Amino acid sequence: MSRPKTPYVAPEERAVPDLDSGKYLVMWQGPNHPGITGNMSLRLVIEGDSVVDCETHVGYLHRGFEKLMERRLWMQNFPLVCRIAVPEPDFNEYCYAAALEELAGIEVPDKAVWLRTLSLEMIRLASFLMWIGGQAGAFGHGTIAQWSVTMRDYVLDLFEELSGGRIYHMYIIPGGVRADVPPGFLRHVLETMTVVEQNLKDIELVMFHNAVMKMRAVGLGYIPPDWVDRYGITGPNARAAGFKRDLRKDRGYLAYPRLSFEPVVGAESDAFERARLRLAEMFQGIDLIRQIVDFLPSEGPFRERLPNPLHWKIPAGETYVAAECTRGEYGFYVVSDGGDKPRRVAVRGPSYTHAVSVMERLVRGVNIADVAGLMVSLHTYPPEIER
Amino acid sequence: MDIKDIIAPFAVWKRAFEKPFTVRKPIDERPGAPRYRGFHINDADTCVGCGTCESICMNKAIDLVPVEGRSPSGGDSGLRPRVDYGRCCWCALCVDICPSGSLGMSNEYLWIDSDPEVFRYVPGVDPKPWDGAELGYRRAEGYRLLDMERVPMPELSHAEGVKSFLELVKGYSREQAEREADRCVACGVCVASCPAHMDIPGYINAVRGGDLETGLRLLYETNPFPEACGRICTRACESACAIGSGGDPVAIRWLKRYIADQVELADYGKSLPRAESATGRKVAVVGAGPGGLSAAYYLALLGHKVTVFEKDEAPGGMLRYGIPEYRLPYPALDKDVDYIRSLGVEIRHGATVGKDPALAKLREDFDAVYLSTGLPSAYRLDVPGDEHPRVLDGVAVLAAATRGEELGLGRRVAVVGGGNVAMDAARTALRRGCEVDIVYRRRQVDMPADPEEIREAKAEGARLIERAIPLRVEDSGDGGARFVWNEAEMVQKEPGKRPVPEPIPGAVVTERYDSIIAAIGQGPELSYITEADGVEVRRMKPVTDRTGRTSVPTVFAGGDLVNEKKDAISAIADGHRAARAIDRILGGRGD
Amino acid sequence: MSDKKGKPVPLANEGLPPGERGLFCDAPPREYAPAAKIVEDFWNWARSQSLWILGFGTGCGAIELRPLMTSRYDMYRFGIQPRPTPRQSSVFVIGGYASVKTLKRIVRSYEQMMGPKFVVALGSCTINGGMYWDSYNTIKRIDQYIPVDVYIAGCMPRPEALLAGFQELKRIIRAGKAEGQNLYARDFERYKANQKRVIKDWNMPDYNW
Amino acid sequence: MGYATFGEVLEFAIGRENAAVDFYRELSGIAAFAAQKSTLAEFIAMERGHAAMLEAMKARGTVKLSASTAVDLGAARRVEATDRPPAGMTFQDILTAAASKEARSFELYGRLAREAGDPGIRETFERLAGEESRHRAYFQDLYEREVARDN
Repeated sequence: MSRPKTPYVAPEERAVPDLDSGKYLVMWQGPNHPGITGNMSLRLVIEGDSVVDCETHVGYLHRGFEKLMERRLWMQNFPLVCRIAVPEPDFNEYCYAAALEELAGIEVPDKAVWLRTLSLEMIRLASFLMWIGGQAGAFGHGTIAQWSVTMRDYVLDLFEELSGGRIYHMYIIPGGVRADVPPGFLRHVLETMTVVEQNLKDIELVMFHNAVMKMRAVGLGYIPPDWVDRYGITGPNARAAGFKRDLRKDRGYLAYPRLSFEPVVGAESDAFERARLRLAEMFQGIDLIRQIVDFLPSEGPFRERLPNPLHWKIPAGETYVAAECTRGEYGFYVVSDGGDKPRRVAVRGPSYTHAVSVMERLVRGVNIADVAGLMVSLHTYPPEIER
Repeated sequence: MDIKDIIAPFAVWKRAFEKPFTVRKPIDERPGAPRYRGFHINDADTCVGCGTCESICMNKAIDLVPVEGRSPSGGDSGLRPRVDYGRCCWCALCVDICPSGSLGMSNEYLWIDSDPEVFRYVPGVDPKPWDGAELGYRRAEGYRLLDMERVPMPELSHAEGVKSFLELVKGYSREQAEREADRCVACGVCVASCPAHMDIPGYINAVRGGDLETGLRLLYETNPFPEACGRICTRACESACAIGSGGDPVAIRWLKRYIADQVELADYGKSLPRAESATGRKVAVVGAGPGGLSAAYYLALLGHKVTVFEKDEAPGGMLRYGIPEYRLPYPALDKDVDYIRSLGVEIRHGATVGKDPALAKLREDFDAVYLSTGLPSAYRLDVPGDEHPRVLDGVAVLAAATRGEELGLGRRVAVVGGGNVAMDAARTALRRGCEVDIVYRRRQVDMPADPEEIREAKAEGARLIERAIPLRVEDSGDGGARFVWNEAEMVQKEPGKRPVPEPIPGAVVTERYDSIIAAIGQGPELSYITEADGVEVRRMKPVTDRTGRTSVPTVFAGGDLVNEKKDAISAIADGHRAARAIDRILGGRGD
Repeated sequence: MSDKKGKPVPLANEGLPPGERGLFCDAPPREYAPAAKIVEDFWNWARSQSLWILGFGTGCGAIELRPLMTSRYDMYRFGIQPRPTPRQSSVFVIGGYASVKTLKRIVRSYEQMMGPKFVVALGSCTINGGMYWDSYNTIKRIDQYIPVDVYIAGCMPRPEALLAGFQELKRIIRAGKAEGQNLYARDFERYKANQKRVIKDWNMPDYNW
Repeated sequence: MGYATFGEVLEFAIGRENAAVDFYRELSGIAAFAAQKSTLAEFIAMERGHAAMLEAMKARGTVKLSASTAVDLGAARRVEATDRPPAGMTFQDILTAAASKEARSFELYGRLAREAGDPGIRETFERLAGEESRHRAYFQDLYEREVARDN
């Protein structure tokens, strides 16, 4: 496309606009704004209709999870952690459970490993479907959201059938998973995947072969590859910049080493490329879910016996467990002092990097109408930024 | 600009003719999934009100509240969980952990109101539209957060056990004890059911934490016979145990024994308290059984000088003379008694109160007297011919076995009765090489004996003859006796009461035995109380108030002699209670 | 309004430059005076048929508003649609927990909304603190700060429950019983006192419109 | 035996209760120790109460007793013949004697009721029999609870 890429601004440099000059206007976007991915706000300094400076403001969703967790028993934290990232709770459940299992030296049964993988891939798909609706909406394309959110709802139906909850599944419990698949569930999964895949093809047609989308997204929010390591950019944002980094491959957790897939890598590193890459990952996710359904053992235990949760003490130690979520590296750093409650839990969410450090720098020079599109293209979830 | 980018979006016009995604009436057409975690349901009759749901709930959304029409009874706190939907996060950990399995969740999810105060109710008690919902979250089959199976106790095999008087139960190892202790949810339902109100969750917690000194201290706070009770207690606590409502109850008795077994007698002093100073008051205790010695222990702890009068040659009462060695080895009992002695308690053996010294003399010489003489003699069979020389007293047989005397039971032995004494007598006879029949009037399920004892007696080779009403004993003419009984059937004569055995006309059975051991019940020996003592006796029991005080202010009584339960732990509780009451009349604070 | 000593507590905007005083309600809002019954009934019917909700995702409950807005549940057919600004909206959906910082925006947005206005609160957190009952940064009961017309139990309530909640709200409006707005006017002092108890700094960022 | 009037019937019954008092008093005379004596004293008081109740009924001219009989637990039939326990009597002996005495009264009244010609008299005997059966049940119950606990 002919449009120039966002001019590169060295991170150390920051234009300090003289607000008293009358040349600039301070504008708040959010917290109540449809173009914000959640409850957060941006303080934009604009000149004409382009952004000169941006400051992100968070704290609207801070609940103090890490502190709350220090007051709850190991098992009591299990329903709490999933609330950290609302649209994508399962990664919290997995990371917390895996950290506990590592500290306590618990081996998870094979069936649970597969069911966890299935659960994570399903929520990845649901989360991407939610995102694609937002991305399209931010570029003025409401129809996509109508389709994709419905597709997401079908995936949530599967979760409801499997775990008993739509949004908060609380399925991946330390020691395994909470229940075996109900009868007919795997058939429903495959049926749903067919519908979703069909729909994604339509979305691809409408959204990615679309002149308006291309005009607005191509070249928008270019992330220079050298930012990736400087700011800790992970996930699709890093892959779109040409880095072949995927924790599913690199760390080989759960059943991923036994599944055949290759991380999708892009090159252009702009909003359009990121969107296309995520779409490719959605198709890949559908393929992974089908593989998992094939591999899923029909017999065997799905949960390891744990000590009495009311006085479960975990040996002193610390660990960091990370998983590849839709937005990048999601990690739990858990410290135990040998007691019945965590000494410290620190959650590493990818949104913090993307929505604060990267966003503030990328948004300079962008037209204010594109701020929302840029923000969504980074795929961030504010509840996870501040926990 | 590619022309495709302009045309492609129009391709999805084809969708215009398809069935829309829209659900016509979402509220009516979409019930929750079969596993949906909706509002709670609770089977209030299965629920025991243990409050484990309350403990696991991280939101403090569950409170246990008293409900109408339910009062606390053994194993049921009388409380039921009330769920606050202003707190609940629908995680269903409460359902997963519920020991009795009464909690569940319906698949109902609609509850809308203008008043924030209404969002709480007691499931299963307050009627709700989703009561009895078929669908909804239940915990996965076979998977629970709690371990419902007891850590198996290493025991001698029955074939091995019956050959000798070696102790059958070997006791837990540290690893086993800690694993068993881990099953406890510390709900405390057991504390109310224990006659001595021992701090059971406390000492189980000590076992779990490996802090046996604390454990021992907690044991001795209410019970100075942990070795004995850790082996032979009737363990009302385990019947009450909330874990038992859906699985094996926690092995509370074995854990108590584990603590006492692990600590050497020499180390007892490190963790147990001693009297700070002597008060100079003197108390006499009549009977060195568990009740008497408990009273002696707590009185000594309070600084009083205690003298125990015991007619037998060794202390322990029924623990020694009534309970066989294979259940309670004498070294274990001696450990308990020796610690009590080490506090300065003097035990005078061979002193039969009433003969020497008289009760009046004790009242004169001591500031207070505690009577704990128990039920020393078995009642007769109460059938014609029961004075036959081959009809033996069950209690006397057990005492003779303790003294190591030759029992001379012969080859075939009948034990009449269904209590623990009958089982002990039967198993003692088995160990002396006899063939044993246990003859009982009712059915096995009606037996007052510990079910474990019955099972073991049968496993060791005793034959159980149920529903046999003794008719008479005849002399067989060859040194034995013929026992005649009438077969009976169980008849529910009065609703709500236990069924009564009714003889079947004509079904009379006669068997020849070398010995017939009567163990139908035991009676007190009260001839030492004279009218001049003024101790009021009603129905062969000294009349006491709640603390054990009789009509004479300085005379107290307790144990089997007085209480209804007639087991060791109740006697210990009586002893403790009386010790505190005695301390109060002697000017102490009674604690 | 008075504190313990009976001294009048200054209003939120006191001490601000005159130009900024208008940022807050500095006087109790007026109570709505209903017209003649038959007219009012008609208006209530009309109001109930067109609920414009403020699309302010205040908590995690907002996640279930998305499906409701889109084709599967399609709330537009029930006369419900989201609006981007408080000034166009009649229903404020409190999506669960509210941190203190959000509460400030909630109050401000609520006060900006045109009457008649209604509040729907989602989930446990708004009723009694929910799972953040012991968090230092969330408020526990939303109705101490703004009046609530309808509560929907759940964590999170499903889209169907949300829809049922809106239907209930419609019923209440039609019956003329949605009194939240008048309650706020009537008990303005109490609400303000509660708000001030948790919100210490009333200065808003430099909004300049 | 013919009992002509209601008064005579009650007179007869009162006589039996007083005989029971004498019986327990005699036992008390041979009792070896205080506890036995006090137990017997309780039973004496009980029988006196029964006698007083019958006296009151006689004075009022009506019998306020239920005719329903209590359940027989079968404890009384164990000891036949002897209702006079030995001097070293235990609680068991006393209770068995008492229960079998009440059982015999019950049987006696039952027989008298069957023999009585006058319906009013028959009913009075039936009611007295019912009363005695309840006394018997009381002793049997006590026996079950206190003596034959393990049986």
